[in-house]
Amino acid sequence: MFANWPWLSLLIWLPILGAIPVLLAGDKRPGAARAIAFGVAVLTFIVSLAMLSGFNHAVADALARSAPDLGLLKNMYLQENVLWIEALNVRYHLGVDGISVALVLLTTFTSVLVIILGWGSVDEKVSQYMAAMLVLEGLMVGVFCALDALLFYVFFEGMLIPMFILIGIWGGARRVYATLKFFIYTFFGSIFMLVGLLYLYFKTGTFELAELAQVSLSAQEQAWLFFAFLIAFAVKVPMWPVHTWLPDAHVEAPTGGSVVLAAIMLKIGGYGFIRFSLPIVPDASTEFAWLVIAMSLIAVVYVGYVALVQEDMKKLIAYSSIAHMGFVTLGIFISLALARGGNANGAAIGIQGAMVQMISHGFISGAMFASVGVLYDRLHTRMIRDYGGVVNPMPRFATFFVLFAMANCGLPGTSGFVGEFWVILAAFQYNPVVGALAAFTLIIGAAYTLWLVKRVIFGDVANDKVAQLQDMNARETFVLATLAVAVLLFGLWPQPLGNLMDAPIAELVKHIVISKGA
Amino acid sequence: MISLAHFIVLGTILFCISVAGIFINRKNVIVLLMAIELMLLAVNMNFVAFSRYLGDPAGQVFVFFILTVAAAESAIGLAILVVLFRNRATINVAEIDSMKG
Amino acid sequence: MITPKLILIVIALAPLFGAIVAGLFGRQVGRAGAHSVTIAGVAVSFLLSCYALYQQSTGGWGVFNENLYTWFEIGPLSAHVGFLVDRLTAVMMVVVTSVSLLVHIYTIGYMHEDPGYQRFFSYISLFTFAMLMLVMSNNFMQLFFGWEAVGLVSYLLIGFWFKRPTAIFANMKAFLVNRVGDFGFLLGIAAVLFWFGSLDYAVVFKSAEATLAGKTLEVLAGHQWEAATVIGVLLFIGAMGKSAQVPLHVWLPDSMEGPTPISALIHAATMVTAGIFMVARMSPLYELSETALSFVMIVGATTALFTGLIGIVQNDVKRVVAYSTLSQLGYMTVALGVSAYSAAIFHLMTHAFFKALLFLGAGSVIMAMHHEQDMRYMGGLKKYMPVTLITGWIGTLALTGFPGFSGFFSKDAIIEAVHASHRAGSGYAYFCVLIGVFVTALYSFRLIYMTYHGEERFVVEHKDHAHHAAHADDHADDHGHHAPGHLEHAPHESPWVVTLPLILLAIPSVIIGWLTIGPMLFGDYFAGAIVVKEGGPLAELAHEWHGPWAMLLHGLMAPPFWLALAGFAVATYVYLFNRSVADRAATMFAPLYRLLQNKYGIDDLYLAVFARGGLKLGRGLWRGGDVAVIDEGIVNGSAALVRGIAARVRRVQSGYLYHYAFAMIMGLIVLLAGLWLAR
Amino acid sequence: MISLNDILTLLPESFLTVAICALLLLDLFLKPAQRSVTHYLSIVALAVTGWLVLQHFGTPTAFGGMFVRDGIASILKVFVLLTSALVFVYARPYLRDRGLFVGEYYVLCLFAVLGMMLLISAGNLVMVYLGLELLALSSYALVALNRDSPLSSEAALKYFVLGALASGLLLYGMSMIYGATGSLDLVTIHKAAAEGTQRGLLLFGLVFVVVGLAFKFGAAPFHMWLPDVYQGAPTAVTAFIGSAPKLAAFGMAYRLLESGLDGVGGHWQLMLALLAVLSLAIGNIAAIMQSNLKRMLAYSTISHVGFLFLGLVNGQPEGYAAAMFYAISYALTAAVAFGLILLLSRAGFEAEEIDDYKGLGQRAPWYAFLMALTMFSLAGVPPLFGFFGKLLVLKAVAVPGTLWLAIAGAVFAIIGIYYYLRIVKVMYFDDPAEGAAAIVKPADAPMRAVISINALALLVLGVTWGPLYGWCARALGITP
Repeated sequence: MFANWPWLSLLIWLPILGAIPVLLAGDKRPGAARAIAFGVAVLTFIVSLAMLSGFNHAVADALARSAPDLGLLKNMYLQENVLWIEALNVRYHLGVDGISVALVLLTTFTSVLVIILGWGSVDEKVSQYMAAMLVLEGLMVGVFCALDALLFYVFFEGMLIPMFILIGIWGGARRVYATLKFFIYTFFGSIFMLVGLLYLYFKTGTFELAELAQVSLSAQEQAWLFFAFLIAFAVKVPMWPVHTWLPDAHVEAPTGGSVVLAAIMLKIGGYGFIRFSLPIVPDASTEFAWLVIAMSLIAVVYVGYVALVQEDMKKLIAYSSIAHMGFVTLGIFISLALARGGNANGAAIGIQGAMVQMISHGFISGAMFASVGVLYDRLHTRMIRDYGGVVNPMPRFATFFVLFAMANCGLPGTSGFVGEFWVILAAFQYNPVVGALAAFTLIIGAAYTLWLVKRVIFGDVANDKVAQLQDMNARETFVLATLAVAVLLFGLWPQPLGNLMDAPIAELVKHIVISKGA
Repeated sequence: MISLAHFIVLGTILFCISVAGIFINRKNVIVLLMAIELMLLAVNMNFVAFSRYLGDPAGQVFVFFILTVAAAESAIGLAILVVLFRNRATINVAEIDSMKG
Repeated sequence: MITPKLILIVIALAPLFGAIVAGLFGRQVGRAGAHSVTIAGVAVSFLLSCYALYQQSTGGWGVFNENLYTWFEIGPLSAHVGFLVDRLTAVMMVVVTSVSLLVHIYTIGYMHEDPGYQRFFSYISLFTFAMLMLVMSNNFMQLFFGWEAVGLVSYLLIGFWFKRPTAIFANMKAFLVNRVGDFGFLLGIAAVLFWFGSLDYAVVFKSAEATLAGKTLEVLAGHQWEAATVIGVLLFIGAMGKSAQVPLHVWLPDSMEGPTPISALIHAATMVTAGIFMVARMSPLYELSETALSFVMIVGATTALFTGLIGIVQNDVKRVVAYSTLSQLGYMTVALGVSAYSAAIFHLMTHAFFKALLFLGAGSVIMAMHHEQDMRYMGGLKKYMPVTLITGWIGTLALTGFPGFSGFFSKDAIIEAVHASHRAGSGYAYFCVLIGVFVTALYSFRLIYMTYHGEERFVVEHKDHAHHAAHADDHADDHGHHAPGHLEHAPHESPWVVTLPLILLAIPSVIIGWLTIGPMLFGDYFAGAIVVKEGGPLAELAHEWHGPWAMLLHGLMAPPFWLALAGFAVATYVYLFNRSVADRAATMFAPLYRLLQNKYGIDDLYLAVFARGGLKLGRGLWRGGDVAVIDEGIVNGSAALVRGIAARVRRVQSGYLYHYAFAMIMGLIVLLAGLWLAR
Repeated sequence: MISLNDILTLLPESFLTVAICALLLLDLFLKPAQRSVTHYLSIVALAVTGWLVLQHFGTPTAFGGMFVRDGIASILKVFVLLTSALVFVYARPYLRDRGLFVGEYYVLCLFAVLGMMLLISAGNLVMVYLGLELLALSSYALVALNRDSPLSSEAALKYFVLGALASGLLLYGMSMIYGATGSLDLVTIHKAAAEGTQRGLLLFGLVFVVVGLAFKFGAAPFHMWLPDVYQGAPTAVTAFIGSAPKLAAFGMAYRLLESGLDGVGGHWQLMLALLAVLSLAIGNIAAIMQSNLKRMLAYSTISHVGFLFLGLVNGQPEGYAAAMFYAISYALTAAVAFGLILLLSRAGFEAEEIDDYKGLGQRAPWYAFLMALTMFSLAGVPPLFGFFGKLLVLKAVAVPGTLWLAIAGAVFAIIGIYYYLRIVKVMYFDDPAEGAAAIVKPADAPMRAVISINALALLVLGVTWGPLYGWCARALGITP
């Protein structure tokens, strides 16, 4: 019975509309604003869990009825399909498959934690902060549910506004530069995608993703469209060399903003590749796979080295995010190349790896930023040199931090290992040298992470301020502990993720081997 | 024999003079108004010539409208001029540049 | 219902249980509770391991190979937690649990003042669990899990005293160097998956020959590499990291910053031998590639000799033992390289006992010396600590291969195997292992003489008792803040919890070789677990095998014995009777001495190239690439460009009416001209 | 002969004419304190006219084709009337504060509206000219409304001279077209142009007509008047000439280019493409450096004209519909933008410098929010109204052949986003300047309500723009 509910609309609009009472509570009553925002976020998370169960029912139903396989992107569940703009045949078309469900759950889950994180660390304009977060949450869920390209674009761009505000108002010293850079960079990327989508509309008369995936396009058209998509998603991921907005944005953003940015927003880039580039322009994607693979490897190696020398903790983690997201793009495009080479198993491993890496990076980078936030709230500095020996006053915090650092190094048993491992496995099958360069992250990733740990956590107490640090309070502990559980859970038991994403990935792999040249 | 072409050329010459008057003149706003009048007259010349040539009275009717509007336009132009002079104590075009960039 | 499966699960999980209790509930259970529960866990594990070994040896169980838990089964890829227990595994399990048990007991004494007591017990129990998972694994994935988990615990334990800058440097170094090994190891696993499509030992080993035959890999254009070689070398790179083979050996000496019990357990007896075990376990794969084995042999031989040489010039008692460990690991690796896998395992086993003994003995000395580790401030300890002295001698004799001691059998077997090998490079290897014997004897007896014999080179200052009590509190935090060689009270023998493990380790150090060499090396004890192609060196030696007595007699006439004797003689003369010779030698061969002192400059080289070079590279890429080119150049540059254009465009809007009109007319003319042109 | 039908068809315009004259007379008898009567009656007049427009009395054409009343005309007129009414509401407090609350403002505006309506419905070059001049002459006078302001009078002069020049050029072009086609009637011209007689003369005239149009729109390089006029005119007037006339200009362009000169479409399309790119470039780039908000909005207008032209360059009904939609969205958005400036200004304080908006997010969060919505809409960020206008015009050119225009539009949109964001940045991320007070002006409740609705409409229409676009599309004969 749950399968028929409009779960997805509920998930999108509940937080967005929930922002209104939060705003009405006003900045003068921060307690009320926080409480309402928390309630809305938790409710949304609960609804998303219900959505998961509805999704599982729907899948089971479909299997029971042995519903005919409709092909890529049509195999979506919990669909809602309403004509939005008749004249342009734009549809309010929502639907999820396993990939989307995983990301939606990541979004709703992270949002709850972000609200809790903002509880203590945001004192100014609380209601606006909370409202912006909720609106952002709704829009992000929308991105992962949209099956209409234009609807996707609307959510995709709409997200920029609350994030712009979040960084700009509650950010650090250079927040204006950072937020403008963030906005313009992302806008720069996406507007070309819009032109590409409009061209596709000209070709097909529809924005329906499933239909766009079927349309045949000449090699030249595909090439143009590929680059239009590439710019949009490469900026979002972000891939080298269009990554420089991320360190600035992360450094200046408030903790909650950083967490959302790292944990969810970056994923939209990878998700975009899977939803747009691969199905719509598979031939051009294959042709230029080498380019994306090269950019990803640069992200792993080059950005790894850059991360090594950062003096600002958040910047370091931001660069580490870029390096780790390199695995996402690497996995996706290696899979494409493998699939075209007839290695369907390798391809599936690669995309699975990329997806698991997305989810896992969501937890790990979120946790890392949350951890830095804990320190920042106490000493109001993010500079590594201002810390040292934090383990002495804050043993509990140190334990978590080391755990997350280890996850960031991709230690087996944490979720960080699974995705990277699979991508390396796939990369090796593509080309051993590529595999080796990807595996280089084992060394460089460990180097920058452990050096950070060494300088911040270990050692003797560096100065008086560190000596007076208080260990985490219950709220902070809750957030970090939750993330720690997630990191370990998916490290030791990645099966649920696999179950969710297996079918759509198999479908995708089947689809991308078919050339669509016209 | 004076042909249509002659009239058109005359109209064009008048038009060019008036246009030149507008952007070459750097002294006096009054000259601008005169140039505008001249321009409209050039246009009128064209209309009348074409009308005659085509045997269609509509063009000449248009000329009447243009003349009427030109009168109104001059009136407004002069009014603006008066206001400007009251405010700035100058009608030198080269001095009217307080807004730029 | 007690099945082998249940027993094996208990073996693995008992230490984990102890670790969890001590780690998470350390405060609740208290110190005694923490050590009781962890020791109990490991003891259970040890006893059951012995039972498993017994069952394996008598054939009661047969080979146990079963998946217990599906880690994931996603798409084409599946991974399991499963046990493969055969005789090889069983031997390793007993070695691991026995040493671990003794180290647990020893720790009670060694760490009794430390505030991180419970944490320490939790870590070493956790280590035992991880190590067991590693050796009991039946697939590559779990092997890698265990591999990384022991690495993690090693990291945590080396940095156990996290306030010491050297300790936290050493643990990072250890982790990173190991990561270089893991880099190869992971790629090796990827290669295995690539060719076999499975990560299960049984599947891989069964089809190894058939699958890899004729397969090559074009890594760089034009260079075809044999599949078996690629896999072998890549996996061995992992082993080089974990088992500290040249050039990835640099972390092991530094790891001595950790407390001594873990030096014995992790950095001598068990974890560092994981690489040896792994190669032995992979023997079906390695046997397919001569090249890979040659590589293994040469790396091992190099390690065996050259790290031993460094040991001669070290003054830190633990570092001497550490370099000795490196050298002995080299011996094991050489054995692997000549296909004498069982000799490697045999040496691994004997080494585990006598090296743990030596480390724990060193720890006992260090305790007596109040955490002074420099041998130049020791000497003459024999009268203070008899048990330590005797067990120390036993360990040293075993190490140097004194005929009859366990080390003799295992080391001689390796040297003979190398001698018998015809593999490319075996001549070099033979030279290295022979000279190594001399070197081993030299540094081992040097250590014995400098610590236990000769005159006392420390001063005992009797301070008032109250002062001492005040110091006891922060004793563990800042060890050795006295002037070197100054003790607050005279050294004394360690408590029974320390000496008991020493004694218990001394026993196998003496006898285990005698007892087990027959079946392990020359029998078919490891048949099925270790695969050797026809005509391996051990098979050749087996023809001449006439029992331990015969070997003993033969050993007395073989070069290794005389070389060891020479080493002993030199050490005795120099370090017991005429110490000035050592100093004179140092000045006479100053360049050589400095080379050894600087550890051949490898550490410095790594620091300069990889650490500082990496930082320089990172800074260059950051400042040059990210900041200068991308940010300042392209991003801000295009913004500045737009602004620049804007400033110019603004000027066009001059405010003059005639300019405006002119612009309009120009626009008109341009349009007309365009129309004209486009006619 | 003039029939009843003609009168009925022209009923809205006729009514408005009568109403204006009546107001003019009435206003003479009103004391200054009673000026609100004029205000409200003007709005009522606009409302009634709007109602009449929607009633569709009479026939599609009147006066022998001089006057056209089709779907396009109705839509444009409705929005002209609507935006004018909005501007009236927003202008009242401003005018009152400055002693400009006079009948002339309303009467002149209403005459301009009348001119616009005639222009939109023109079926003949004479009608185009008369409508245009009625609009233009009223506008000149409006700009000079504040007789004591040097800037206003300077702006008025520039506007007047350049406007007259543009009219002259337009007329000159019309005369050539007349000569080439032998008719002033757009339908006849359309036929003649399609047949291709006197092509040279026709094209010669076409260039002048396009220039005249471009001036009216404010497309570069015929845009020079626009920044000065926007800045110099009283904000209440800027609000008026900055919003509704864009709709009329679209109507004029549609009549002249589509109804009249479709036959030479290839030529004017190329010219418009050139003007579009130039406008996009100059508008967006010059706007970056502005410190005066009105001036910045002027340059932003130029860039929007560039976008609007993108809809016209392919000469396809979808493109016209897109351009029309764009004009409507722009007019509604511009009305809010200027309305907010009007709202925030007070006696002696124009609120037109960008720095005046520092910290508005703290001082007046609601209005800052509305302003932010407006800016994001102008910038074209979904899900706001402005985005969909851009979407539609980009869609019109995102076809093989003109794809480069779409890409150019995209590139300049990126540059453009910067200065809109700057306003948001100033309002939210900067602290209030020393001594900047919160809004002190006594509440003008209707204005506050209307402007809030108007601004929120940008958000609501962003989600529900389908029917509006459908209306435009239907008017242009597109069947979905």
